[in-house]
Amino acid sequence: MDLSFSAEDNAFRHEVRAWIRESMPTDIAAKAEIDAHFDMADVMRWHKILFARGWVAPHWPKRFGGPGLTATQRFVLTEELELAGAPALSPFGLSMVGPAIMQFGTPEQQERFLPPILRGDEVWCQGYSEPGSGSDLASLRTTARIDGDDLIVDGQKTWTTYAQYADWIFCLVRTNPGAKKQAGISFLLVDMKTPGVEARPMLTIGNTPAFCDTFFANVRVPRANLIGPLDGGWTVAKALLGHERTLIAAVGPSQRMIRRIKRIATDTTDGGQALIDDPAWRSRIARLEVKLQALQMANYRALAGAALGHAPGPESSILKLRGSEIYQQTFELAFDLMGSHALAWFNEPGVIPELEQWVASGYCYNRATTIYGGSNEIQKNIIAKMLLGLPGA
Amino acid sequence: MDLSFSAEDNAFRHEVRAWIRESMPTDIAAKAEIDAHFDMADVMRWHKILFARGWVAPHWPKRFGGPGLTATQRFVLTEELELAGAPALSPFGLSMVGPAIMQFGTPEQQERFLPPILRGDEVWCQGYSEPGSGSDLASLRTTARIDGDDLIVDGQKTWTTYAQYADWIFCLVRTNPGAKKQAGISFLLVDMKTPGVEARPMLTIGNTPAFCDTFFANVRVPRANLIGPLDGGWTVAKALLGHERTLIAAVGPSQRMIRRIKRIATDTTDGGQALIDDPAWRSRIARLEVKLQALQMANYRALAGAALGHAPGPESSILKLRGSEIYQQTFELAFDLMGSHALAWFNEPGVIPELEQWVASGYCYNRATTIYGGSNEIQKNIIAKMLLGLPGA
Amino acid sequence: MNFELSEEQQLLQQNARAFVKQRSPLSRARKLRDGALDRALWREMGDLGWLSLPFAEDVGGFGGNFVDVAVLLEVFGSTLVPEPYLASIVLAGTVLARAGTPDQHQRWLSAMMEGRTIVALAHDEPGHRFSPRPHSAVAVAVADGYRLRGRKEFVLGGQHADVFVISALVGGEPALFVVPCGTEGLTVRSIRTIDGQGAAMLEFDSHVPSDQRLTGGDPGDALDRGLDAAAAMTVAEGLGVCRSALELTLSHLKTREQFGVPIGSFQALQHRAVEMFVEVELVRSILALAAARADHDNPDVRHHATSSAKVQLAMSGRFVAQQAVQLHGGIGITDEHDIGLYFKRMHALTLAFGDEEHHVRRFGARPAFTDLRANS
Amino acid sequence: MNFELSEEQQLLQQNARAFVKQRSPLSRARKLRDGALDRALWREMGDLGWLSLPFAEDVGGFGGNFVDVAVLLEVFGSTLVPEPYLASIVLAGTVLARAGTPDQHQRWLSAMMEGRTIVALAHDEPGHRFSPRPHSAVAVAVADGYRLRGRKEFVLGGQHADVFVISALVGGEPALFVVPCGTEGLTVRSIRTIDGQGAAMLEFDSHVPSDQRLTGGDPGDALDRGLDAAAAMTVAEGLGVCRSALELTLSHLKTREQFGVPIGSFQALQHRAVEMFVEVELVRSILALAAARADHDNPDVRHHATSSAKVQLAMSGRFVAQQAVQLHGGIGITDEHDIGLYFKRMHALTLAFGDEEHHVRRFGARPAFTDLRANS
Repeated sequence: MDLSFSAEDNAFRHEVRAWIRESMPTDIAAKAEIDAHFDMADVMRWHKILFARGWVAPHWPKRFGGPGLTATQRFVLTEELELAGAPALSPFGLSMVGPAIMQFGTPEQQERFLPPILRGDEVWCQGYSEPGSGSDLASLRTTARIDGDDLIVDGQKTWTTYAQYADWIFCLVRTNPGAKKQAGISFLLVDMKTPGVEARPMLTIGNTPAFCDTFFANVRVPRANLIGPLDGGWTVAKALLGHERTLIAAVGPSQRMIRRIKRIATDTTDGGQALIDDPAWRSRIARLEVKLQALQMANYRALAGAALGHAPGPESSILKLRGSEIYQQTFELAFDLMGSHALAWFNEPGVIPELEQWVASGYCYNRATTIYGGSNEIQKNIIAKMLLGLPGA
Repeated sequence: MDLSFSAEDNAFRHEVRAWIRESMPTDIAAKAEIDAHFDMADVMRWHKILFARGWVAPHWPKRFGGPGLTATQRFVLTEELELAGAPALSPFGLSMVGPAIMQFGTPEQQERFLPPILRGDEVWCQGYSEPGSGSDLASLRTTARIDGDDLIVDGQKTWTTYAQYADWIFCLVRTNPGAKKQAGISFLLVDMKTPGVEARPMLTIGNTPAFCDTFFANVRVPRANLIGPLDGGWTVAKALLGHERTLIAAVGPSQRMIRRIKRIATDTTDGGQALIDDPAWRSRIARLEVKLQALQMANYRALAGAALGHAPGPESSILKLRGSEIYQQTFELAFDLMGSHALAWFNEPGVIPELEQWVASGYCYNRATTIYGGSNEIQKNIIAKMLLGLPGA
Repeated sequence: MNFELSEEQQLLQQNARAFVKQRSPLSRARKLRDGALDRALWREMGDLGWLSLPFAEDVGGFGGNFVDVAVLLEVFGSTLVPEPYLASIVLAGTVLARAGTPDQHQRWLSAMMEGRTIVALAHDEPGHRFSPRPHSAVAVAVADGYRLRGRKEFVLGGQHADVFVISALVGGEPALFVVPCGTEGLTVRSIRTIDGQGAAMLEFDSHVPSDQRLTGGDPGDALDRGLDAAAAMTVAEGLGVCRSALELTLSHLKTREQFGVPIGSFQALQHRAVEMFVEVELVRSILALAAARADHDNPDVRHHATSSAKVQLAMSGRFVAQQAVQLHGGIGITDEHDIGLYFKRMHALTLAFGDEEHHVRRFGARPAFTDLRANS
Repeated sequence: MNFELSEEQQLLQQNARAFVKQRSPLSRARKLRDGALDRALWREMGDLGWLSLPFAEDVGGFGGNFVDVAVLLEVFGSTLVPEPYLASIVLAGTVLARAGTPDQHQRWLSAMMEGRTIVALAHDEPGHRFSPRPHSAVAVAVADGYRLRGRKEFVLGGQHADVFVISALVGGEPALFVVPCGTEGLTVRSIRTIDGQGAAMLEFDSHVPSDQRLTGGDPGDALDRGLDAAAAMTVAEGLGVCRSALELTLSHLKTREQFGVPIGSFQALQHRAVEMFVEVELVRSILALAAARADHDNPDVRHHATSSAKVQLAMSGRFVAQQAVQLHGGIGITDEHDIGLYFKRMHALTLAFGDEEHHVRRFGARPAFTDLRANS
């Protein structure tokens, strides 16, 4: 057992850190400093900067344009980006449909779709969930019926994050209504500019633009946009879900929040005493930092296992569960430290310190972290059955 | 709405309080002072003292020897006894089989069994749970087959608290193995001195004698000892379970524990500072006291409703759930305040202060409070279905 | 001991329920987020006697008590009625009533009770968490009155106020001044708040005539009582909020299907709903204590009741709000769904007039907390 | 970065597992509660090299590290091996090794590593919660040595000890003395503890020869390091305890039937078991940090690792222990069932060498905790 990184990996870390310092535009760095919400323009600008450096898709194979980093380097890169508060790139192209096209797409599809994803020229979104099917994904009702060389799509998708900005959406659609639940589903790519597609953006309870309802009315899509065989979309979807879970341990963002918490606690006084010097507040911060430290070690275990080529072990399944909870707890603690300031809604310049401005909003919209990516309840069902071998109900 | 007690009730409270002060034997009072474990001799001695005063069965109707108190007076009496730390009387005769015999027994049975319960001449225990049937009571397997005027009982009961001291046990036995679960069960009284009955006492994890396994091998019991009709025991059992739940809100015992916690926190110093003057410990005590205060108000609501003749409302169902949890939390906090002292097992005179001596033991055995009387998980199932109307699985 | 509502209180409850159903259902709260006050509705509340409910008859009030107010506010909470009842009537009103002279009552309290004037209390200052006393706002005697200088934060209802009651130190002791909106040197900045009900930030360097200093009672005591009353009534409104959040959630659990069954049939979700229910019942129980003791003359008894209720609301209310969103799943995160409105109002209520940490400390700082003779 | 055990560590793990299965299964822990030590088994551990595992080769040790010790202690925890490895080898041994001269190592450490002598550290004093320093025990120089006076509490392993290492102030500074059992003026009282492993209370007013004062290193540093090592290794043993408690519980959930189905099919119980599992994995994860840093030379780094691990163990271990009993239902409360043994040992481990509150404070008191330059 060895908890240190190799000299090479440490050198790479310093390279990354220095590059971020030099390359991050000042306005983005200013937002990062206070963990403000990044709008889509920020995200895509940062995407292109990373692309120029070759680091936009560390997990892509070299032949598709990946940088050929080791597992540990990939981790170090991600960690440093998170710690720097860099905009989180949209995962829908890079981490979801991209890898799916690599695994299941034809050479033509790979050539058509992968380069624009890498360059950030085309933005993607995900059409999985429907109003009636959240956790029970396979109960989806959006249909695509065959009409010559085309498919005609009708239905509604929800939770289509970034649909208002997206050029393309990848969808699960029911192509065989007669087949059993999972059997009649296909994986289809739809150009968002196709007539009949409409994305209606919604706000979160944190007042951030986040996801859309996306409607399909008689939308004509070429059969060539199917990934995998007709009625064979469930296999593609399952492979893709696996990628999603590891994205949301949120250790780096939580570490940034701990730092922000300490800064708030240092700046906030009560009768002349900084809250960080108050034993009760300091204890609460310390306890949360300890929990995050344990999570970070669990994250490192998963990384180290992956670097050795092990399949993700039980330690990775806890990352989503506790990662999402701890991230929420960091916002809750920051919110509590602010006292009356937490009442202020964001975008009211000068009312409360900049550092606090996005806390209340973040506290609200991050209630989503225990819901999305497979709700924590669903995660527990999976762990109970898959890892603990507990009997079905 | 009026939160005060009437002048009459306050006078009654003072009467009770004064009587307790005068009547409690000094050795029992000394144990009460430190909430030491009362042995059965203490309990029965106190039973007889209460009997002499006429207060041993406040909830019994006058015609069976009850004192004819109002609902509020009964509550005040119970509250004062709890606050004084008086030994808790055995509920099995007074609160369980006694009321069952009143409701379902014949006049002969009432005459035979009720007076000795009241006087404390006969000790009872309960034969419900079996090794294979805890929460799922109706799956019990102890049988009683008819043999002339007798029943022959075979089987095993568990959780038979006080069986090692008991003169009688009331049992649920299967008299009709062919009938469906609840249908073939009878309610039977068995003399513990009958040949073939054996009680094997067990210790709790707090090292207190508490309950037994009780074995029945070819035990001959007169049919006259059936309460209610043959195969009609489930009705009796159900009526009786209702009595049990309200016994365990434990507000009084938790209040005593809060007081003990404050005394421990006052007496325990760290580098010269009493823990009660340390903000973190004081906060923790305050938070727990607040939770208990809310529970006490819920308890008062239930009392006030009962005094008006209302059937127990939703507020009473929370008493068992939170009451058991809060009682456990009081022991946990006392345990934590003790620091290294919590390592000491009890009955080691002079090692730790008397006031702390029973804390670790109590912390251990009171893990039972969320299990017995219908585990908290079962309570939640009941509330979900009965009060919230949530659909069955 | 009796927890039943009187006949009058039952009637008040029925009227209030009918009123909010017709005049201020939840959709109104959504529409009025960050918006202006509907003065006609406020005056209507005055006509119904609601704005004079907690005030003694000798100051022209209805002569009710805080149990009555709790009945009203629980109903207001159930549909998030956006009117500043808590801030204006309960908080500012109590301070005015306690600290004002009969003339001053006549001048400002009467108009407030009729719904003609909105009053807000400005007491919160930077750097002092939930302190009931002024710290850096100062008034100095000048010709014909006082020069009042300072800043006040998060004045609830302040963006609607016609008149402010401002606390400040005079010779190191707390004093209270009535300062109408529009007074020279007074800047009122409206700000948005998480619950959409808004507040104001005040800066002032103004001349205040002598007769606008409240001189009918002890200002420190009036502030303490006002904040206690407001904290207690926050719990009443919070109970209404919790109850609605629980109802919405139960309804979702019963109707939303996944895997072919209502999600409310899953035991883990059932038990979560039960925990929410239990917490709501505990808030309801402790509210009875807080409402009954919100105007108790013994500060230790009053602080015990109001702080314990406020702490319980903070613990229970936040749990209920968070779980309500969680059990709604994805739609619970959208601003379009109503549950988020309850979620945010609940958090504003737990903060208002002292957060959990503040009231835990105050509860533990009471002399009675460490008096071990009391309990046995 | 690598979390895998080395081949040697895997072998150690296999050997230890085989050993406890044959020689010290759980039934032995039950039998030996409050009982005497089995000296033959202890010597056998010495022969296996286990008692010299964490000590440098230049003091005659095996030259291992605390990752090796963690491997061993996790296995010991799994069947509650009652030998005082933590108290004697890890705690007293580290202090002896750090503070002793080569002669003193020869005299006491060698015998300890061979299993011939049991050593215990007496440092805990009344009125100072988990302090690593002496406060009222005092040694005064006299002819040929020192007069050592004071009291020590809860000396773990002390009831079995042949030799004590006792901390005391000399001229206001910490010092350490080796005091054999049987020294005139030393009273050793054996006491029972919740986990059945026992401890001793010491009173002493004894003459101690000069060469029994440890003079090979800084006594304050040695105490701090000994307690850090012990705290870190408590987490290793605690992991073993947690894992066994979880295994027993899962097995119960799978076999115990109610309402005609295994109770492990109920979703609420499944989710509880998952929570237990997650907590065990977190303990396992943080242990890696604590084991690797238990002997780090920078006290801030060492305290960060050991205190965070000890806090996590306290939070997770208690939760796992409580839920294990709860999910066992009635039988879990009986002394006859094994789960209670794990429950009580878990609580003893969370207390030993600093409880949750102590380590939370120590974690927060590190200079690095408030150094905001560190993190970005």
